[in-house]
Amino acid sequence: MTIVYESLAKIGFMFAVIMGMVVVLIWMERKGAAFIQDRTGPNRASIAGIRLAGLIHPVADVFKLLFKEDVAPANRHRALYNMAPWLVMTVALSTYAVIPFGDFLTVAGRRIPLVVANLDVGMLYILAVASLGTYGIVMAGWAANNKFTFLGGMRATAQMISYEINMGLALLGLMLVFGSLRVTDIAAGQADLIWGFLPKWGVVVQPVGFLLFLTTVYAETNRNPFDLPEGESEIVAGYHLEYSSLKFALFFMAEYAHMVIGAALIATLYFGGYQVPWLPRPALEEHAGLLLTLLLAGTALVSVLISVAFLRRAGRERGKFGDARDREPGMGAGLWLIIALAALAGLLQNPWHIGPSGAEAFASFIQIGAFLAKLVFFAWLFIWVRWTLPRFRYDQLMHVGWKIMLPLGVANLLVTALVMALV
Amino acid sequence: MQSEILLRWIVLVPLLGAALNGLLNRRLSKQISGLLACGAVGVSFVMSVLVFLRLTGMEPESRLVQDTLGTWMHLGAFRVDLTFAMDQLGAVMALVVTGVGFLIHIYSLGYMAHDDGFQRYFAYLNLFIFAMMTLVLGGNLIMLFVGWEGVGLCSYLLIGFWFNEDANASAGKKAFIVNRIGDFGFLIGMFLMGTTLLPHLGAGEGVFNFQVLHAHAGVLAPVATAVCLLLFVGATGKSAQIPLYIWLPDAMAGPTPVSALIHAATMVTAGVYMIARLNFLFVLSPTALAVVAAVGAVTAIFAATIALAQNDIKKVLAYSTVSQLGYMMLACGVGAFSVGIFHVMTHAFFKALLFLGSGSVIHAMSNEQDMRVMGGLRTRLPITYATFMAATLAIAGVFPFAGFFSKDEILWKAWSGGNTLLWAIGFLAAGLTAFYMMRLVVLTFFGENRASSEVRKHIHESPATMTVPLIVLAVLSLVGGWIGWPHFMGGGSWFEQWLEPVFASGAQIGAHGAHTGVATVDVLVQNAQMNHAAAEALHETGVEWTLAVVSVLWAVLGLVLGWFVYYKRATIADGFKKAGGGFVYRLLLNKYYVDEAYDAAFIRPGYRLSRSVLWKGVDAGLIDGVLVNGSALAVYLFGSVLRLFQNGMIRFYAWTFTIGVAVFVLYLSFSS
Amino acid sequence: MEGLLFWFCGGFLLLGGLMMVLQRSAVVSAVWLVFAFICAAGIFAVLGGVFLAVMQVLVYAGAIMVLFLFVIMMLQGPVLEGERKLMPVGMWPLIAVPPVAVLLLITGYLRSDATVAFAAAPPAGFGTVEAVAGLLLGRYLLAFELISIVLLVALVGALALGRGERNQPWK
Amino acid sequence: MEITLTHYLVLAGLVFITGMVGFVVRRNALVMMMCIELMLCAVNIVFAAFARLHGDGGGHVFVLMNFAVAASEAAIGLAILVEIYRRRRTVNVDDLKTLME
Repeated sequence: MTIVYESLAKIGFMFAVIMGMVVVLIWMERKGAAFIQDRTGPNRASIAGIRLAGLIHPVADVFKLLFKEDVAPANRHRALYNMAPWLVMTVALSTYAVIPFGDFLTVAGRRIPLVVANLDVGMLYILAVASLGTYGIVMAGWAANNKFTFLGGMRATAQMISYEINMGLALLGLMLVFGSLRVTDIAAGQADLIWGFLPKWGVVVQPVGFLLFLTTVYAETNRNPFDLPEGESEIVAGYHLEYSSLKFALFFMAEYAHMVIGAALIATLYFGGYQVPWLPRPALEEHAGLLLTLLLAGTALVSVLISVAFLRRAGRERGKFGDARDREPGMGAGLWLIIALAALAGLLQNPWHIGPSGAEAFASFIQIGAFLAKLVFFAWLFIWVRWTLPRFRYDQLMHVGWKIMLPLGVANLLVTALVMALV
Repeated sequence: MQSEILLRWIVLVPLLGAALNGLLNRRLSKQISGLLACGAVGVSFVMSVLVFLRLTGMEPESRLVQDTLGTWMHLGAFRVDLTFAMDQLGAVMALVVTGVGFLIHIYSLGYMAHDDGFQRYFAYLNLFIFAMMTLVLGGNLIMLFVGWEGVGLCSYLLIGFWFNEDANASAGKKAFIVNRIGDFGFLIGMFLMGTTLLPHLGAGEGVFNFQVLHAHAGVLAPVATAVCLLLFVGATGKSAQIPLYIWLPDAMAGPTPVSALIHAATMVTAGVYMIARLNFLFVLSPTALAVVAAVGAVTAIFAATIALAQNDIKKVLAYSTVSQLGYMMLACGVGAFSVGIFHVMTHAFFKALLFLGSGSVIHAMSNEQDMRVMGGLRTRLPITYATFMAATLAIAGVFPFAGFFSKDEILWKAWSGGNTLLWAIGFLAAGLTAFYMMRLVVLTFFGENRASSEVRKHIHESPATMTVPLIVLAVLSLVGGWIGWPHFMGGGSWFEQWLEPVFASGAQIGAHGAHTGVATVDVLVQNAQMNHAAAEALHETGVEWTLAVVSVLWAVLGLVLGWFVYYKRATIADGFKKAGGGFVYRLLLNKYYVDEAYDAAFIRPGYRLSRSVLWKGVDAGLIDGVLVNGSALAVYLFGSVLRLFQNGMIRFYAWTFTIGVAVFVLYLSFSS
Repeated sequence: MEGLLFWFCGGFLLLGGLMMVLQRSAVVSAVWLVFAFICAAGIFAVLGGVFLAVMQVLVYAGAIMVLFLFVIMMLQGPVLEGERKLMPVGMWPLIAVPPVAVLLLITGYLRSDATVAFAAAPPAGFGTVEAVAGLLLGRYLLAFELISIVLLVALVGALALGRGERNQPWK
Repeated sequence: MEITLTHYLVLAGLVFITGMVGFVVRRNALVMMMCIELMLCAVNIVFAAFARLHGDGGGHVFVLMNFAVAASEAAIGLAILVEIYRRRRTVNVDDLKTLME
C-alpha cells in the first residue's frame, strides 16, 4: 500500500505545484503585461490589508468566477457543453504524470523516484495526451451552437493536426539522441557533459529540434502568436465565447495549466529537467555541506539587500497613494528580513556537517528547486512572447506549419539519424 | 565452333538504321536518312567481309562461327536460342545480300530522290536487310522462319509502297497471301519435324538447331519425304515456283530498286537457301528431290515462254527471274546444291543489274514501262546500255560472263546425273532466255524512239549514284562467275570447293542411307563419288567440253534470232501473230490464263462460299444470331434479375455483403 | 486487476460502439467513437501491448478521429440535429439477420466450453517499443516498407482529391 | 473469473457486429466510415489477443499495419466524401444513387 500512498503524495505534490503555478502565472501575466506595456498591474485586492504585490488578485478572480451566474445558450448540446471544460482541464493535467520533477528522494530508507508514472513510452504518452487536447476545444466550440465558437473549434482542430506532426518530429530527434522513449531516461541523460564543459542538454544536441518544439508547444497551448482559436478580434472569443462562471474558469485555468506543462516539458526535455548544470547528483551529495553553507549565506545576503531596498523605497514613497499601497514597501522589507533571519538561523545549525542522509535530501531538494526554477522561467517566456509578438494570420499559420516546419523537422531528423549512425 | 561477336551486329545494325529512319521519319533530312541507311548496310557488309576473312583462315571442316544472344524460349525439352551462325553457305549469302543490298541502297539514293516517302522507303529497306540477314545467319530453323516472315512482311510493305494506287496495294496483298499459303506448308513441316525429333533429344538441346537437326537426320528419315515436301511448299511460295509463282510478276508494282533487291537478288532465293541449308534432310527423300527438280525445270521453261510475249519491261524481267529460280531449284533437285547457290550468286549480280538498268530506263522515260513506246535509247543512255548489254550476255550464258559458268554447271549436273529430260528442258529454256532477252534489248535500245515528243525531251542519263552501282554490278556480272571456273577448263571450281564441307556430309548421309536401306537418290551417290578427284576422269571424256560449247552456241543462236526477228525483220513477229500464231501469242501474253484459272478455281468459289455460307449462314445466322444476340439475350435476362440488386442503395449493398459473410462464417463453423 | 480492467474497458468499449451507432448526430457519434477507442487502448494495455495502447490513442483518437470530426464539422457546420428518419420497421428483421447469425455463432461457441486460457505471463519485453520495433525492422521489414508506400499513395491520393476542380492542371 | 482468450474474442465479435449493424443502418457516409473504423478496431483486438496467446509480437505488428491502413482509408475516404459534398451538397448515401441510373 505504500506505493499507493507514495503515488498519491506525488500526484498531490504535482497538483499543488500546478495549481499554485496557475495562480502565480495569472499574477505574472498581469504584472508582465503591465511591465511590458509600461503601466501598473493589479494591486487593489487585499485580505486584511495584505495584498502581496497583487498576488491576492487571482484569488479574488476565482471567487468571482465561482459565484457568477452560469449563463448558457438555450440551443446547446447539453452533455458535450458541460463536459468540454472538464475534458480540457483533465487533458491539461494528465501530461504531468510522466514528467520527473527530481531524481529521487529517500524517505525512511525507501528510494522514491520523483515521477508519478515512469512509463517506458513516456514520450508517446505526451504526444497522445496532447493530441487529445483538441477534443475539449472542438466539443466546446460545437456544443455551444454558435458560429464563432464553432469557427474557433475548427481552427483549433486544424491547428492541432498541423502542429502535432511537427511536435512528433521534433521529439523523434531527441529520442534518437538519448536512445529512449522514457522521459526519466532523457532527463537523466542530460547530466553528462560534452567535451568536458558543455552540459548535454537537449537544446545543445538538438538546437533545431528545440526551436521546432518550442513553436509547436506554443501552438498546442493556443497561446499567442497561435491563439487563433480564440482570436478575439476576429471571432469574438473563439471556442469559450458561450461559457461563463465556473466553466469559463476551467478553460481559463486550463490555459495556464497548459502553459505550466509546456514550460515543464521544455525544461525537462531540452534544458536538463531537474539537473543542475555542472553539478550532477554525486557532486551535489559530496559537496552538500559547502553548497548548503554557501546557499544559506547567499540567501541571507541577498535578502538583506532586498529588504534594504524596500526600506529606502518606503521612505521615499511615504503617503504617496493614500491607501493600502502605501504599506506595501514596508511589508516587503519585513518579509525579506524574515527570510534573511531564517537563513542566518540555518547557518547557525552548522550546515557544513550535514551527514550523508542529509546530503541526499539536500541534493533532492536542490534538484526539485532547479526544476521549479526552470519551470518558472519558461512560464515567464510564454508571457513574454505573448505580449511581444503579434498574432499570425490563419494562412500564415498553415504555411509555417506545413511548408517550413515540417520539412525542417524531417531534415533535422535525417541529419540527427545520420550523425547518430556515423558517431 | 567459335564465337564471333560481330555476327549480332551484322544483323542488328540494319535494324538500328531501320528503327532510326522509321521512328524519326520526316524529322530526318533526306541526306541524313540516306546516309544512315546506306551506312548501316555498308557497315554490315564490311563486318560480313571481316567474318568471311576469319572463316577463310580456319580449317575447311570447322568453318563455323556462332553468336548466342541468349535463350529465346525454353519450355521443357523445347528450347530455342537466339543464335546467329555463319558457315561457308551463310558467308556466301551474307556477302551477296549485304553487297548487292549496299549497291542497291546507293542506287536508291538517286532513284527515290524525289519521292515523298524517302525515309519510310529506307526504313523498310533496312528492315528488309535485317530480316534477310536473320534468315541467312539464323542458327536454327525458328530464327530462319522469323527472317522468312520478316522478308515477307518487308516485301509486302515495299510492293505496296505507293499505296495510294489500288493496284499496288492489292499486289502487295497478293504477295502476302500467296506467301502465307507457302508458309502454312512450311509451318506444318516444321511442326512435323519437331514432334518427330523431340522425344529423341537430350535436355537443353535446341530442337531446331541446324547442328542438332543434322546430327539426328537419321531419326527424321521416316518422315523425310513429308517434311521435305511441306518445306518445299514454303519454298515455292517464297521462291516463286509453280504453282505459287503468280505473286512475283505483280510484285513489280513496287519501286524498281525494290524489285532488284527483293524480287530478284535476295528474298526470292530464300527458298533455294532453305533447301540448301537443309540438304541433309532432302537427300534422305528421293521423292522430294525429284519433285523439286521437276517443279524447277517446269517453272524454268514455263516462265521463259511467258516472258517471250510480255510488253512491260519489268514483267519480262520478272518472268525471267521466275525462270532462273526454276534453274536453281533444278540444281537443288538433282543434288547439286552448291551449283544452285552458285547460280543464286551470279543471278544476284546480273538480275540486279538488269532491274537497275530497267529502272534507269524507266527513270529516263518518265516512268514509262511499256517497251512498245521505247526504242533507240542506246545513244541517249550509253552507260545504261553498256551495262545492260553485259547483263544480257551474262543471263544468256555467253562465255566468259558469269551466267555461263553457273548455268552450264547446272545443265551439266542434270546431264551427268542421267536426267536427260531435265537437261533438255533446261537447255530449251536457256535458248528461250537468250531470245527474249535480245527482244527486250532490241525493243528498248535499238531502232527509232516511239515515245511521245514530250517524253522524248526529258530523256537523260541517270545520275552518278545510279550509274556507279550499274558499273560495279556489270563488272561483277562479267567476272563474278570466274570463282567457279570449272576443272575441265583448267580452273579450280573454287566456289564448289568452298561450299563442299557443307554439302559433303549431306551426301555422306545420303550414301549412308543407301547402305542402311533408306532409299536415296542415285544421283547423290554418284555426286558423292564424283568429287573433284573423280571429276578428273569425267572431263577426259570431253562430254563436258561438248556440252559447254553447244550451250554457248545455243545461247548465241538465241541472241541472233532475237536480233533478227525484232530488229532486222521486224515484220516477222507480226506475221507470226497473223499466220495462225495469234492463239499462241495471246496465250503467252495472258500468261497461260493462270491468274484467271486461279480466280475461277479458288477465288470466286471462295467468294461465293463466303457470301452464302460464311456470311449469311455462319456470321449472320450463327455468330450474330445465336452467339452475339443470344449471349446478349442471356446477359439481358440475368441482368434483369441482377438489376433488382443494383438499386444504388449503398447500405443495401453492405447488407447483402454482411449476409454473405454471415452465411460463409456459419458454413465454416458448422461444416467442420 | 486484469479482470477488472477487462470488464471495465471492454464494457465501455461496447457502450461506446453502441452509442456511436445509436446517436443521430454525427459529431456526437464521433465523440463516442473516440471514447470507445480510448477504451480499446485500455484493452490493448491489458493484453500487454503498451506500445499499441499508446499508438491507439495517438493515431486513432488523436489523429484519425480528429480528422473525422474536422470533416464532419466542415461539411455539416454547426448543426445539432442528425438523421431524423428511422429505418422502416419492416426492415428491422432483415437487418437483424447477420448480427443474429453471428450472435448465434458466439453462443454456440461459448456453450462448447472451448475456452483457451492465456499463458501465465508473456515473455519478457513483450509489447514494448523495443520488441515491436525489432519485429518491424526485422521479420516484417518488407511489410513495413510496403505499408509506408501505402501511406504515401494515400497521401498523394488525398492531395489529388482535395485539390478540387478549380486548379487541376490536367483539365 | 479468469480472463481467457475467449473473452477477448467474444468482445471483439460484439464490437464487430456493432460496427457492422451501424454500417447498414446509418445513412450518413461519415458515420458509415466510422463504423468501418470500429470494425477494424475489433479486428485489432483479435490480433492483440492472439499475440498475447502466442507470446509473439507479430500480432502487434499487424495491428500497427492496420493503423496505417485505417489512416490511409480515412484520408482517402474523407477526401472523396469532401469531393462528393462539393458536387452534391450531401453526404447522405441514400441520396447518392447515381450508380443505379
